Amino acid sequence: MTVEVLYFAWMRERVGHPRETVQTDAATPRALIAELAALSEGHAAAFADGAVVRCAVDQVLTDLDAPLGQPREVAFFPPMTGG
Amino acid sequence: MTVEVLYFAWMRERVGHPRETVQTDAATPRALIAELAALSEGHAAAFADGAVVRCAVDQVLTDLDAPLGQPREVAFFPPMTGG
Amino acid sequence: MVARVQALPFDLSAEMAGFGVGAGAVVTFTGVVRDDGGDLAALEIEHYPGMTEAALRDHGLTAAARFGLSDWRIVHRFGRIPVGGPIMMVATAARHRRSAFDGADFLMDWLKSRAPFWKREIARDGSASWVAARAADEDALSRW
Amino acid sequence: MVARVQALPFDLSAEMAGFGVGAGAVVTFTGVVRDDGGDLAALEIEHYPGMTEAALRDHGLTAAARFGLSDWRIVHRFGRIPVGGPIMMVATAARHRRSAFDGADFLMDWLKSRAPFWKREIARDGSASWVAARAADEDALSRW
Repeated sequence: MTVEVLYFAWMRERVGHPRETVQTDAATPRALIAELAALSEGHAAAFADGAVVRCAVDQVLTDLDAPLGQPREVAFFPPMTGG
Repeated sequence: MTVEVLYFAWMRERVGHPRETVQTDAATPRALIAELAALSEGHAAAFADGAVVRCAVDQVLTDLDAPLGQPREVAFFPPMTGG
Repeated sequence: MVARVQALPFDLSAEMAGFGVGAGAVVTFTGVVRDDGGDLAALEIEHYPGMTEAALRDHGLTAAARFGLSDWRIVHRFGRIPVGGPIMMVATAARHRRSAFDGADFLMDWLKSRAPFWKREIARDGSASWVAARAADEDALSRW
Repeated sequence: MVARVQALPFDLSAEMAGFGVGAGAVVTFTGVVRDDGGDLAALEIEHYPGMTEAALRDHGLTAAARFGLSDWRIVHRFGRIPVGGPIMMVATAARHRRSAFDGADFLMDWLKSRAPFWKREIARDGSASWVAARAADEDALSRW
């Protein structure tokens, strides 16, 4: 499937761009991360600490091990710091 | 001693006036209440339910059984309902 | 660091001008005359002139020390206040939100049952009745 | 019942005009850029366009149902905000003060660690560093 992947904050900086279109058959966000981390050194650096990676699937916060389904958009980002 | 006694809210209404000057040797607010309650039917009605009487001695909230000392002003009123 | 008792309405935005400069967190509470059943026309609030402002100020200082407030403000009205009108406000400023929230909460619990104000409800037909103290307010104060 | 994300500053008094009519208790929280050590020039806030407003609205509705809020408002800025500038606000209205306080408190705990915003500190010398999430914020959320 074709998925739009978005990055925010320092993960965006490490990857080097805010979004990209990828082809994937990943079953979970965590499996998608493994594929993305292999794309470049920047990607690897962005995902180096799995403990801090947060994820939204089609703009809904989602656990990294939840079924990915057929999303249009998957976003990865560090823990939020709003308010 | 001479003490200015003040009443508020429905205790003021029952007594019939907002303040009066009394001569007393009461040792505590509770002893002063006993003297005041004997002054009139209105006073008796104001102090009929001792459980709801609150007191300030020289404008500081005070327990009914605390020593009265030599105050200038003693106020009696029902439980406060501010805010 | 302001405690004020007044008959006139207050304006929240005017009260907040210059309030808490340098703080990271500002909390305000405003109490308004609520019409529960459609019968209420106004509240009439009596207070203890002389004692009230001093008591408010003392308690503001207590809250500031206890919760590390960098600024605080208490404004409470007396006299007749129609349904929908503002009764009182507190504002607190602190470095972090927990202090500001707790400071405002504490001030409100105190105001409800220790500040020398008494409310009377004036119905549309002109009849009046004193508001009874709520046990819940006394309980709330025991939290602190 | 308003959730808004914007670059421009907001004005608390303008936000509160007509807010919570009929309620007895109104609470507001305002977050401001605090200068701790004198080195900070501004915050720069990134967000997730598309997701952010929907997430704020969902959570406002959740809080309204849970705490019985008759009105609520969330405004959060993004982009560059200088020291002393307002970052965000929430307002809650309810019949009684406990609901209004708890609703605002709950919304803030959620915003701190679940709303898609990321803060970067811009120092006076131009250097920038992302703000790390605080464990205390995560703990605060677990209260609810």
